[in-house]
Amino acid sequence: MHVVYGLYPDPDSAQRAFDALRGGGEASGFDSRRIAVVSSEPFDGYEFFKKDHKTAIPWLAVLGGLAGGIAGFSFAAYTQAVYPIPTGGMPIVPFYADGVITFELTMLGAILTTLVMVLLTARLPNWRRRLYDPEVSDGKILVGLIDPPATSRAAVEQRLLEAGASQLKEFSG
Amino acid sequence: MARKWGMVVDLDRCTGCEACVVACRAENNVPTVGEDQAARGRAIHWIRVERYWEGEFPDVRLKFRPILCQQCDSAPCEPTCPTYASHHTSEGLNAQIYNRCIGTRYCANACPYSVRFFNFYNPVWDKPFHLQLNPDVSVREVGVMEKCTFCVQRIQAAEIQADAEKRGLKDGEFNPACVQTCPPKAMVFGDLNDPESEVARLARSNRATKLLGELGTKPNVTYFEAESWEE
Amino acid sequence: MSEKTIAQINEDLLRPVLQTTRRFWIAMLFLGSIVAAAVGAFLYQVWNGIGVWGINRPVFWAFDITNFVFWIGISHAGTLISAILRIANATWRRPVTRCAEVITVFALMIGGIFPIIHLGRPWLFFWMVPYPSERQIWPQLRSPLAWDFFAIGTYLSGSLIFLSYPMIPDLALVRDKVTGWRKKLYTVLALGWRGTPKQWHRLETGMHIMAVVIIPVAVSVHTIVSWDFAMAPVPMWHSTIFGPYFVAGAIFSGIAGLIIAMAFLRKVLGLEEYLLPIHFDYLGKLLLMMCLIWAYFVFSERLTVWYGNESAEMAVFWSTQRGAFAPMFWTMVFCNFIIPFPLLAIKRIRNTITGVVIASWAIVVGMWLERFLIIVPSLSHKYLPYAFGSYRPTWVEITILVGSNAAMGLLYILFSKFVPIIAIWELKVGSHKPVFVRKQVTVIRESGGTDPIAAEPGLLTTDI
Amino acid sequence: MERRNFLKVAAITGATTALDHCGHPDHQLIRFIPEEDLTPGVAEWKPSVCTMCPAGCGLLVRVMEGDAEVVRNGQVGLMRMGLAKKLEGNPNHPINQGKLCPRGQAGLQVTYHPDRLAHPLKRSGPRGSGQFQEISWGEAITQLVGRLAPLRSANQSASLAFVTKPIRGRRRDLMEQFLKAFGAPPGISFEAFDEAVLRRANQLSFGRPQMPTLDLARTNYIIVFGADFLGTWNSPVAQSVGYGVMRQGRAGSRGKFVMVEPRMSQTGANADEWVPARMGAEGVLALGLAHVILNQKLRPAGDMSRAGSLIKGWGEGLPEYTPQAVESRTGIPAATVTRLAREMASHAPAMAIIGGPPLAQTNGLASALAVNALTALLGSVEKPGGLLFTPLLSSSPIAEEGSRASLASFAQIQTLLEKAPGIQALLLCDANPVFSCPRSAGVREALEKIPFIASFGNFIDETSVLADLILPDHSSLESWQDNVPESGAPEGVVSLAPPALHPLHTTRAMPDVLLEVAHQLGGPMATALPFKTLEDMLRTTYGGLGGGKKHDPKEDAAAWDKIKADGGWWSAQVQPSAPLLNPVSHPPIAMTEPEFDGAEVDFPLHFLPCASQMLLDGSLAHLPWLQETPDPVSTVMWGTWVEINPKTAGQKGIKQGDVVEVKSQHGSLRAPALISPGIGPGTVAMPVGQGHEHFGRYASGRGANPLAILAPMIEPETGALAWAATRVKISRVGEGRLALFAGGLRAHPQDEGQR
Repeated sequence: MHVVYGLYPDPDSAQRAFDALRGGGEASGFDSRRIAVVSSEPFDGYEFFKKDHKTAIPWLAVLGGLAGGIAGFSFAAYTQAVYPIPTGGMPIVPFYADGVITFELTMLGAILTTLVMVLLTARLPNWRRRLYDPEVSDGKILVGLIDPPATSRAAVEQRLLEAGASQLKEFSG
Repeated sequence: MARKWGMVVDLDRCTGCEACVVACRAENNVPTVGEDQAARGRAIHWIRVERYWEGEFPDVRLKFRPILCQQCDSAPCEPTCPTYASHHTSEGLNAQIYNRCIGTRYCANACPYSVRFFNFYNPVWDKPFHLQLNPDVSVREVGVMEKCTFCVQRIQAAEIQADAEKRGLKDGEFNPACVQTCPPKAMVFGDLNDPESEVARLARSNRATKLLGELGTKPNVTYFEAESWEE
Repeated sequence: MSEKTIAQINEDLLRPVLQTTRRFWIAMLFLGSIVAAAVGAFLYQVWNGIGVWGINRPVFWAFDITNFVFWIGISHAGTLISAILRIANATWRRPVTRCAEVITVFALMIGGIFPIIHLGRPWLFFWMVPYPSERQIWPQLRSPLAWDFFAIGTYLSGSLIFLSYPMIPDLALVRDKVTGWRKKLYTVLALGWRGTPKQWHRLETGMHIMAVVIIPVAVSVHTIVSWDFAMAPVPMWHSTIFGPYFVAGAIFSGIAGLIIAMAFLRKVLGLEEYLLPIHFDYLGKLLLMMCLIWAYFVFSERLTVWYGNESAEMAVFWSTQRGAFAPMFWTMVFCNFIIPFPLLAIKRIRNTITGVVIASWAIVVGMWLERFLIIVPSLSHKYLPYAFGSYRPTWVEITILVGSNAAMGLLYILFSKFVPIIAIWELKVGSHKPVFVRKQVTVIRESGGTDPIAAEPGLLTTDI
Repeated sequence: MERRNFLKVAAITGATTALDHCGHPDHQLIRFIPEEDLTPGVAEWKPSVCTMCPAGCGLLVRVMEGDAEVVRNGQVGLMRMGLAKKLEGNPNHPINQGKLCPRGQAGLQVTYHPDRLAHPLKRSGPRGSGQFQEISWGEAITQLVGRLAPLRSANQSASLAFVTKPIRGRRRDLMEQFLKAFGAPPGISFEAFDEAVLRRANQLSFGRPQMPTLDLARTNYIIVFGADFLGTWNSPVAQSVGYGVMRQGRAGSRGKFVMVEPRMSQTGANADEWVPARMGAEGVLALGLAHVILNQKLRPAGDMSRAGSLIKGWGEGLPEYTPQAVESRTGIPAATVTRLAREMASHAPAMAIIGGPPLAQTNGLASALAVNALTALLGSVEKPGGLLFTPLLSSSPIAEEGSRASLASFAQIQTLLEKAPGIQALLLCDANPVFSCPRSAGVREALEKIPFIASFGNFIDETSVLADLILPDHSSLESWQDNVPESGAPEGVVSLAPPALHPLHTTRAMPDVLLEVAHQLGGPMATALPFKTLEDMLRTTYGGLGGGKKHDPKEDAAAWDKIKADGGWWSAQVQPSAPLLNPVSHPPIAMTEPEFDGAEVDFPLHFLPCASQMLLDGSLAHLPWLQETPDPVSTVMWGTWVEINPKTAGQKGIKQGDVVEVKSQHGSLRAPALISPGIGPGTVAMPVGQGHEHFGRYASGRGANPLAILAPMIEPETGALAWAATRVKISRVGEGRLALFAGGLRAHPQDEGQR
């Protein structure tokens, strides 16, 4: 993968760069999936940050919760039922008591599902070298184009510079 | 029908002599803890004779009440134990599996009768006292809870004997140590599920009361309150 | 505030992580030795038997379970508070959340240790864990102690995740700022975080779900702790009010603990410009509310018991009102209500950090007493007066109590040494959002010119 | 606890038999050939006789096989032998009917006591230092003979004295025959709480110098003056069994029990009515009751019984004992006196018995005679539901027994002390006068002067620590036992049993040692005591019992085996061997006021030492089971206490557990205070039993001994120690500690708050 990118001091310039890459002007624009953005904080409210926000994680969490709950109850009830110990007339499988276990495992299920799903979808952990620039951590916002076509290379670079990048950098790997 | 062991204690007969207390100690390898520990409230008596004062001198009365594990049907101690060390047997006893006990002491807190005792240290028998230890009863280690068993070792011995002789148990064929020794015969032990047994007969009497019965523990020990003299 | 540039924020908040002072080592040594002493005391107890404690028949629980309940209570500071604030999207929470969540995790760890060390045979604690044992040992799931195991397990794992999620970007930040072995360490810890919109978005979604889930868990945890008592037919334990009563008490002591921790960090790490009086003011308001709720619960509990006039319960009741435990009881009322209420109710005092911190200290002490007074008087006055007893702690129990507090300090300082104790990225977000600043100004208007906040630098000069 | 114990217990825990210790030296020990063959794991129940008190209850000993560390001819090793696991009452025995008291239950601990003497000892340090060295039995007996022979040759045989705890039956007779043959005066039977006064009174009133048997099972009304008959007095187990029947054993007729005593005892706690009379005034109350009955003709006054005739003014209807007079002398309301008199007269069979404190007064005999007269008036002597007298078998000469019995321990000890300078040799058997006599009597000082003291006891106590030679006896379970109980059953009884166990230690039965000594002394002694062992002696005495009239050896052998198997012999056919003794003529006695030592102004409080339910008179203080069993009334464990009325305590500023000093004219002691509503403001009570200097690890240096500070007051006619006739004063010393088992005092806790 090859990326040409600029570092922008503030969200507005980053937005300009994003718009510039997406199109307008004479050259046809690029699909937002080909535009790379890296920032040191979330910029909700800026369009360049609105990429891939669709996710089913909340629903998965609910499913995970249900699974955990069912597991919890059957775990408690089953072990009590298969090895019944005399209780002097009290229920062998106590509904309310097992309810406590059920509740806790429901929540645990939801929590763990969320954890796993988030990490998976956010591609974490992943220690391989990928598009990043240490200056990001000083507040700079990275906006760049993935695999710029040789034909319009110059135009892309110019637009990025116009948007307000001090200089352009390249990343390949 | 499975047996259900129970006891009736007639407080009108009880003289508070505490023969039961020593007999229990002798039968069940209950350790002595010494003065210092006793003063710290760590003495172990599976059965004790409670005494309560009423009135002031000279119009003063003193009441005795032997208290041992009430072997409750719905025993508060049982569900509290996280390891099933305290559990219910098929013959209605609140049993304690010493080897399973990890010493949360929760059961002792839950017991309204305070009849569960804890080994705060390892018990010691100065030689040769250990020669007297009853081989039918295991000695309890530090950190485990112990309690009255209705002399379950005697129950089992009698049952095995009866089975070997292909017969049922006779009522009063055997007794726990406390009942066996009680001089005024204040205690009666037997199978509550056998309507013919003396204990079952007495438990039906109109003198029968349960200690702290209002807590819903359904004790299998029944008390006959002391009576007063009328001409 | 946002007149501070990103670079400044980085610099201020990374300082504690990057440079190690002599004060740090002294604190480590001091707290470390206390913790070591406590561990020693515990080993002494294991070797000799739990008889080296002051517990006896009938008072089978005392300091051990008091500490357990107390620390679990403290743990309700963090995750619960920060979750609520996240959902309410109270932006002033930003500098507060992490120090709060850290308290939760460590308090839970410390609290969770007590049920183990209080065992008569601690080396067998794992018998409470459901695992396939060839000896067919299996936990009794009707036992509230087994519930504790599940509840605390869930809450601890939840809180750990809740704490470590939002740490990732900051770890990445540290990664970029350090060199050498630290570089390697933080590279691993940062999990290769970059900061793409997707990662940011998933992070925030995750946090929202977690916030929703963790709140009922937190509530359930302390409810179940209260059920350790409420499930046993012991005078004044067997009560339906215990669940909410304990949860309220937990949050109460939790916030107090959080305030103390924040004040401590503010001084020690020089975070005066990040942990502002306004934060103490808001938390103070929360604390005030909890103070009233707590008083309400205590009153209604006592009133119902007194009205019920059930003989066994009255024995406990009177022992706390005018009996052996009365001095402790009234000290508790003093610490939990009479001192903090005015301090927190009077705005002028609430707005001084000192005032709020004094109230918090009183509350932490008072709440420990409250737990003790729930456990010991009841156990020493059970149904049969013949079996009444009393309790006096030994040096072993006291050492372990002190040690648990030292352990908290130790872990807290260590944490702030390795991770920025204030969520840097959240702060940066805040520094752009004018909302935050407007709030400030309104506060200033309400409180008038003489308001101490007005005197605070960096506030009047905010860009609107 | 140090590691060794940890291992030990860990091992015990795992093992079924308590004896395989991992890594314990036991494993290096050699194993002896067993002396008996037992089936492993199977319990055998062997008969025996309880010797914890003289009541003579029958025992069954649960014997199971186990490994014991023993010494056999100088070699330490492991022996698989029968070990006693549990004691239970012998169900067929007429005295205890299968039941046992706490002290009897604890009898086991005597045999396996760590401080029990395992072999003969001779003194190696200065007297009383407690330094002894082990010697062989041969040497021990040679030494004893070596000391005794010269006395006879120098016909100083009268200078031999023998002091024992009260023992009955053949052991006793053997001892007496030994002394007679030797030419020494009869032995001294010593106990702290002896019943000489009552025996004397019964001899005078009923012609029976014997403790009474109470037919509680059939009585409808019993008034008890001081006698702790459900705890420690007379034959407690037999009496408790009867009491149970009196309470609930008979449909519809629940007997009434009235207790007259100054301090609430365990027995008093069971009374339907508790009457605290002034100390020493019990006799007056009895006569007051008699007055009402006589004057209101509630009983056929016709027969002027011997018992009555002993009381001055009985014939005239006791004019001085009107209820009002009684009220002023006893503190009991006149109305109560009248009511009680009516009740007991109208609820025949009714009886009055006396024992304990009332007899321990200077007017004790008079009080006893008064109560006897009352019982006689109620017509309950030797009648169902009244006082019975156990027929004593001809084999034990009642006259001798009786006359001896009514000699008071204290009187005998005092005569001994007077003669002490002349005494050359003293033999001891489990008697502990140094502990049990007031310090003012100077027993220890006197004994120390005696040139030679030998003790047969199997523990070192305050008296035997003075011994030069110790020849430890078997424990009661290890030797032949016989006892002809003086009371407790309506029928004639012999408790008799062979050894239930093989000896654990290198000990020998005292009777066998005496016989051996007699043989070695030779001459008339050998002929007077022809038997080889106690067993021979028992067999010749009891062998015939239950056999046919004409002594056919086979029948006798069978009968003997039966006796050994049953643990004794008893039969309702046995008639009182000696008929009522010819009345001992005695002038009528006037009920005198009791005298007390110490002026009321300086010593305002009566001092009441009382027998301890667990430790009795202190002779059982060495048993940890009894030490740790809470006293039924005070619930104190492992200690002494001073029982004080809340009022008195309040005046002195004494709180529960504070150490108080109790001071009499003859000494002082310190003990923690127990505030009790069960005692009057004018009295303080203390349990006897603690305060041992030498009595094994569990008793030594524990608590205080109230007997030590008593005044040497005596009941003049019998010379019995009036142990309840001392006045004291108390003062607070400082903080103290009581090991109480009970938390609360009263049943309803809510009161405490609402006051």
